[in-house]
Amino acid sequence: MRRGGLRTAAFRWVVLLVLVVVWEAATRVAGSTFFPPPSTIVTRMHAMWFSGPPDALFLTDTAVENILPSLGRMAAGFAGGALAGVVLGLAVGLSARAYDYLDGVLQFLRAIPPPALVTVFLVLFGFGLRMQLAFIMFSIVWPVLLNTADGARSVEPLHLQTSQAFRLSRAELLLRVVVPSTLPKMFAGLRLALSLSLIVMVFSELLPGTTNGIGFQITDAYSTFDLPGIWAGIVLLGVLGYLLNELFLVAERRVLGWHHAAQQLAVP
Amino acid sequence: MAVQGDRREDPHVAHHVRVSAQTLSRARPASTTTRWSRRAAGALAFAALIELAGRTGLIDAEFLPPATEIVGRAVTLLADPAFLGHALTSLLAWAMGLGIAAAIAVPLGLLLGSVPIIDAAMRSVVEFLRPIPSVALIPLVALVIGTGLQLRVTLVVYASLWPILYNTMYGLRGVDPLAKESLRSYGFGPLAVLLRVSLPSSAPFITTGIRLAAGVALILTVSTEIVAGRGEGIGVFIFFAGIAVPARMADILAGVFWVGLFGVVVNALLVAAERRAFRWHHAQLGERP
Amino acid sequence: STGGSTTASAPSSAPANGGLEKTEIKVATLPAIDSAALYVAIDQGLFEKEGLEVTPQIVQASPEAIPMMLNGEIDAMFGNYVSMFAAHDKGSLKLRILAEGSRASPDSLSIMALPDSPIKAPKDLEGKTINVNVLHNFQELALTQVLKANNVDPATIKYVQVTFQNIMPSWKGGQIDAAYLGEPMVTAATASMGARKILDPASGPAAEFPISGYVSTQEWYDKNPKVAAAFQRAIHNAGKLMENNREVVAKVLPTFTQINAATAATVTFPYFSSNDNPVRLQRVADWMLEAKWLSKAIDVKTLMSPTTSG
Amino acid sequence: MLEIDNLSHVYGGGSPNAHHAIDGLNLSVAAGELLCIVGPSGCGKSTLLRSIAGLITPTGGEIRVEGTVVRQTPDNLAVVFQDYSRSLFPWMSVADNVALPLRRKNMDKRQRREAAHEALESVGLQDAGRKYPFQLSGGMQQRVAIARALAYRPTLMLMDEPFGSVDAQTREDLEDLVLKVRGHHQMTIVLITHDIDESVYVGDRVVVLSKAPAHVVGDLKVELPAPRDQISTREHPDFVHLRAEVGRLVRGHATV
Amino acid sequence: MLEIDNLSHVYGGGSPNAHHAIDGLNLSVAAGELLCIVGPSGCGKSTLLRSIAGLITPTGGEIRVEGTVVRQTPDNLAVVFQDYSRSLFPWMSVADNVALPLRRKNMDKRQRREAAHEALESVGLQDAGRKYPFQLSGGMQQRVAIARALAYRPTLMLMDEPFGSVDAQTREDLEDLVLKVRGHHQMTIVLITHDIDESVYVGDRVVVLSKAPAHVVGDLKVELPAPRDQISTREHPDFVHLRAEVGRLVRGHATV
Ligand SMILES: Nc1ncnc2c1ncn2[C@@H]1O[C@H](COP(=O)(O)OP(=O)(O)OP(=O)(O)O)[C@@H](O)[C@H]1O
Ligand SMILES: Nc1ncnc2c1ncn2[C@@H]1O[C@H](COP(=O)(O)OP(=O)(O)OP(=O)(O)O)[C@@H](O)[C@H]1O
Ligand SMILES: [Mg+2]
Ligand SMILES: [Mg+2]
Repeated sequence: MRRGGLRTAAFRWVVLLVLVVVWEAATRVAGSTFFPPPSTIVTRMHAMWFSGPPDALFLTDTAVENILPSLGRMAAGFAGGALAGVVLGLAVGLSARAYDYLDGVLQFLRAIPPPALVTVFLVLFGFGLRMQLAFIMFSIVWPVLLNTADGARSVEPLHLQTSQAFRLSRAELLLRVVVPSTLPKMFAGLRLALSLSLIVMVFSELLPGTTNGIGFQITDAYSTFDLPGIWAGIVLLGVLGYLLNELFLVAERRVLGWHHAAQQLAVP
Repeated sequence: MAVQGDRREDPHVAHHVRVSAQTLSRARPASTTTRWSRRAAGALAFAALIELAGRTGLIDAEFLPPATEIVGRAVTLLADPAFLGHALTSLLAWAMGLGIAAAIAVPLGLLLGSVPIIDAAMRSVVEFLRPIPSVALIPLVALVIGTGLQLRVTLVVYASLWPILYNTMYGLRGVDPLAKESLRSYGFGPLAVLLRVSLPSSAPFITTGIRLAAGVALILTVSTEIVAGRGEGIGVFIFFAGIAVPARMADILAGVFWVGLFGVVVNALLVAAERRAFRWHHAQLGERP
Repeated sequence: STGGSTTASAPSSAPANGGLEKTEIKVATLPAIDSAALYVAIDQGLFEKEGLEVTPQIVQASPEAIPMMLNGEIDAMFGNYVSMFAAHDKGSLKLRILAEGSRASPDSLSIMALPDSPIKAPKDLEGKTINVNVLHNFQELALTQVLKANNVDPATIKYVQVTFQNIMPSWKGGQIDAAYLGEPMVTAATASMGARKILDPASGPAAEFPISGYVSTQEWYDKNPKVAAAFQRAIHNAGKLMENNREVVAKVLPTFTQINAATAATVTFPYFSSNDNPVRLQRVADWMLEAKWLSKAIDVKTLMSPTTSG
Repeated sequence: MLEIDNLSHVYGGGSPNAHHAIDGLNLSVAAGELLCIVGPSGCGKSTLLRSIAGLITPTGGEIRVEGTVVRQTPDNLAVVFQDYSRSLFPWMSVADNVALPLRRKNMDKRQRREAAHEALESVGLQDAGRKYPFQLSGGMQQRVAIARALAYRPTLMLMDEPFGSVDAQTREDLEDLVLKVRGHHQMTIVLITHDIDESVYVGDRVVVLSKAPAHVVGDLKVELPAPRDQISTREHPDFVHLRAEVGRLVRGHATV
Repeated sequence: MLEIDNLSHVYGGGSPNAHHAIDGLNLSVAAGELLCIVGPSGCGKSTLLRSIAGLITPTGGEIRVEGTVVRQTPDNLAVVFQDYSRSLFPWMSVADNVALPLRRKNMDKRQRREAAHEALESVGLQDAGRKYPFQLSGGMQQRVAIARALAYRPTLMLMDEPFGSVDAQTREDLEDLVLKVRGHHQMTIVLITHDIDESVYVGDRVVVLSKAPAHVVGDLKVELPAPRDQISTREHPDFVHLRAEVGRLVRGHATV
């Protein structure tokens, strides 16, 4: 098991390394200013963010002023959106009544392109952090909500009947039966929402009143057509996304251990 | 102790417990009329909220016009051939984007979810690509494949790929191993097991992914049009309404209204299709087919 | 002034298709008053007279047009110099300026305050928040110079990026202290909200500040020198036409902007250039260098062609 | 304790493939009684059990538990489902599965854990508490389900073929366990089984159902000396006689 | 036909709660033989069966089917799982469930449908073909799983407590059905059961396993006159004797 895990991890890195080498070669041959080679991008990233003093973990001021606020926004937005998605998803998934009342409105809101609502958000929340958080939450809540609702609706009927027969209280039913059996699907939604929150964080930094952030740096680079700058931002987002995803998977493995173990029964 | 004892005797609490258990087992589904009137009530309440916010001056009506005004404007837009042209263009981009995304993501998800070696090889690449925002990609995509419909469709595909991909992968993981073993024991190969067991059994979850993606695709279509659209599209319509002085908020929100309504209709259709295709799933769960 | 030796040289009003490398070109423009010259030239048949058929492509912001130009979807574009110089400086684009476009005229740009605002004079702007369309662009560049000239420390100003449609709500909501407006918003804000003008960012050192122009890539220019010359003439001729004739401008505005005929009749127009002048453009590049937005100096003259109209 | 009046149930009523599972079934069970139900496969036994537990609403007739009409699950009731493996919660350890219903009782955590351990011990699974259900064999899972019901100490216990997956020896031990528990805690037990010997051995009464739609075709009082004993009881002439009697009744309604 | 050499299996090897399920088990089954396996609950019978079917890779020893070592599922094999309800596909009608494996055979659609219908008829479910599994009772689902295996006409059939959920009469009929089918189609059958009478009645040989880790503790040849008959065979003195013998062996290794 463990050794197999190590081997796949090594394999993944080898694949990645090969791809980066290919990318480097291809961009060098093509020589397009739009596609700088990865080495250029990395140099730029280093100069921009990671050439700081050791006591600041090598972060430059630019990094501290942009990356950290971005991550903070993202984390807060993700937490809020995920919580709202889980709560609403459970409500909609469990109560036919709540579903009926909310379904139409939620589906309506889900389809709305947030950029069209910037003015409304602005009027409601004002500039800056509050608006950005609202924006992130509004965008990421849907995958969590839909997947949670779906999961809550498809709890094994015999589990519900068992709970009912033993007269579990509403809270116990929810906490010990419905939520655990919804978890696998909920996690699919959360994982989507996590990467989405990174994306929407960038979007939110295009909003009026933004003065820092990774997204802000990307747009800034974009408006002056600083291609290595854009690429540096893109790669940083990729790396962050990758790391966050790995973190997420660790959490998932802890929470869904039973699920994975039970699934491994079948030889792949 | 006493409190706990009281709690157990409290008929009110007991009643609640029963209600919740009943709801969960869906013993008594409400009639269709009740359900639709509830939906209507929900929508009306939402509209009333907007109406009130505007009328009472809670929010400056210049920036959030009352619901009646928005809907009124939305209705008159229907008679505007220019708007219909915009709508049609967006619809096309949406449909193409979603279709292509599904055609790529489902097979890819099946592949990643069932062949560990490919999963291992692709995982890191996928995870690096996933968090790249489409806005950041616009100039690059525009440079490589040009602007116009293909730009929108590419971005829509890129964004709506993920919900389907992830839901397919997670769906595969939830397949009962014993069901797979059953088929395997009859000598069926991995492909047959995939197609005959894993796919149907995770199909309800995959379609949830498609439903999610349908919403994402819609958002991306219109957003891309707002940010970088040329020519036609609801997003272009919204963009131009926004740069007028003063901004034509009623137009913007009327456009939003139609987008939202379209989202509701698409979702309802997909849910109906799901219920039809996966009757076994819903019937088994005790829902009325 | 003329290119090839065997083909007939192109006089100021060449016959249709006379020796042009191509006759149909696409030009990206913005849905803003500044791009009016192109539309006037089309409307008045000035391109036709040069043997050109020009199709405008409206984009929402000029950086978007750069990839289109690089992959050949369009031939030229209308863009603001600050963005263009920055792109040129970064090496993303080998810039060629085909013709000057617009310059700020008095009152076409304005720093404004709401009637009840404590901001009365330029000095009151210190430490205040002001919107710009895009950060690090011509708005800041010009205002910085004007503030200096007015003894205001430009470093104390906090700029926030606010898209066009959100300026009004942010302003009314108190998110920005003073609004940096262009036309037609200046007119609208004065008329409907009683907003007061605090400062003209295109006055003093920044008077007639060049904002945008028609540009292409050097590569395109090398391939199509005659088209470039013909294009320049048509734009300059349109500029001349527009100098004393509001109506030709007002007539085209509703076709590509969201400005209706009534507003079009009252707004303040920018100056539309009827000739190219490297000296005034050099000012933009120099100020950018001063603001460290450029990594090295740009000699603007080398990017421009001599004026052939006349 | 339990009265069933003219019960009937139709699945999928109205639809073309409606199924009439129970028809006009009458039954009453006294407090403390252990009633065995036997009947052909698919006749409606599980349906009957589900109705008593308030898990489905029968389409006709009435069920009363301790005098009140069953609309929802009555208090102090435990069920061992036929599909035991699906009724265990895969995300909980075996011990947690057993302890879960005890939260409804006034028990603190330690008490719950002890009660769960005791119940698991009584079904021979003292070492399995920390495992997860998927790590157990079929018979072990079934015993976990039984332990869960036993630990709950219900006043009415419904068991649907509870010993179907365990070996002969364990089965006998579990039968005796049920008898013992019933005696100690004054439970009323309704037990569905296909094993005719078993029904006579553990039952105070054996009710035989007809094939679908189910109704009662036989109701035999078992008057064997208490305490029952696996060897002597099964040798008792009344046992042999009763078992033959039940066998005849069931056979008259077989399915194949 | 089937040889098992020094088989052993450890679940969760390496981890602290590893479980040694099978230890040094040897067994060989001749072609056409019907072997019954009995043993205490949780001893490792299902694990053995899964290993033979190639669904798990045992941690030690070797299994050969028709001379070739089992690495994947051998050809022409059918399994009736203990957890029958989960082994049916909920998205297919009963008839489709039964017909599905036949796709591996050279049969057209009509032939498949007919074979499925015939198999369903033989287990008494001729009317259930169009229903979905969840609309069936436990015993009916189990019979569907049996029908699926029968329709497939495997050369080696593995059955894990296949009659656990059906009534006595149906059980006898199914036992006879298995005997009949075996005779007609030259199947080799390995049948796990907890019913000692059953093991002696249907088996050519009865193997008794010890409690975990499982190994063979008894291997009895059943030499009762063929054809077997529910009444006369069970009255045969050899039957009574064998059954007592198996009972003793099993009891020596019980769990509770
Ligand atoms: N996936 C697993 N992980 C860990 N332990 C397991 C797993 N599957 C089975 N076991 C253990 O292996 C032992 C044998 O299980 P198996 O299912 O083979 O028993 P069995 O003989 O079929 O029992 P029964 O008659 O109750 O079905 C049991 O003690 C069980 O706890
Ligand atoms: N959800 C359902 N929808 C339709 N029919 C059903 C449903 N559940 C059960 N039935 C039918 O009702 C009848 C009785 O089922 P039930 O489960 O009560 O039988 P049972 O007596 O418990 O049988 P067994 O001994 O095989 O478990 C069966 O014929 C079955 O097909
Ligand atoms: Mg049943
Ligand atoms: Mg087993």
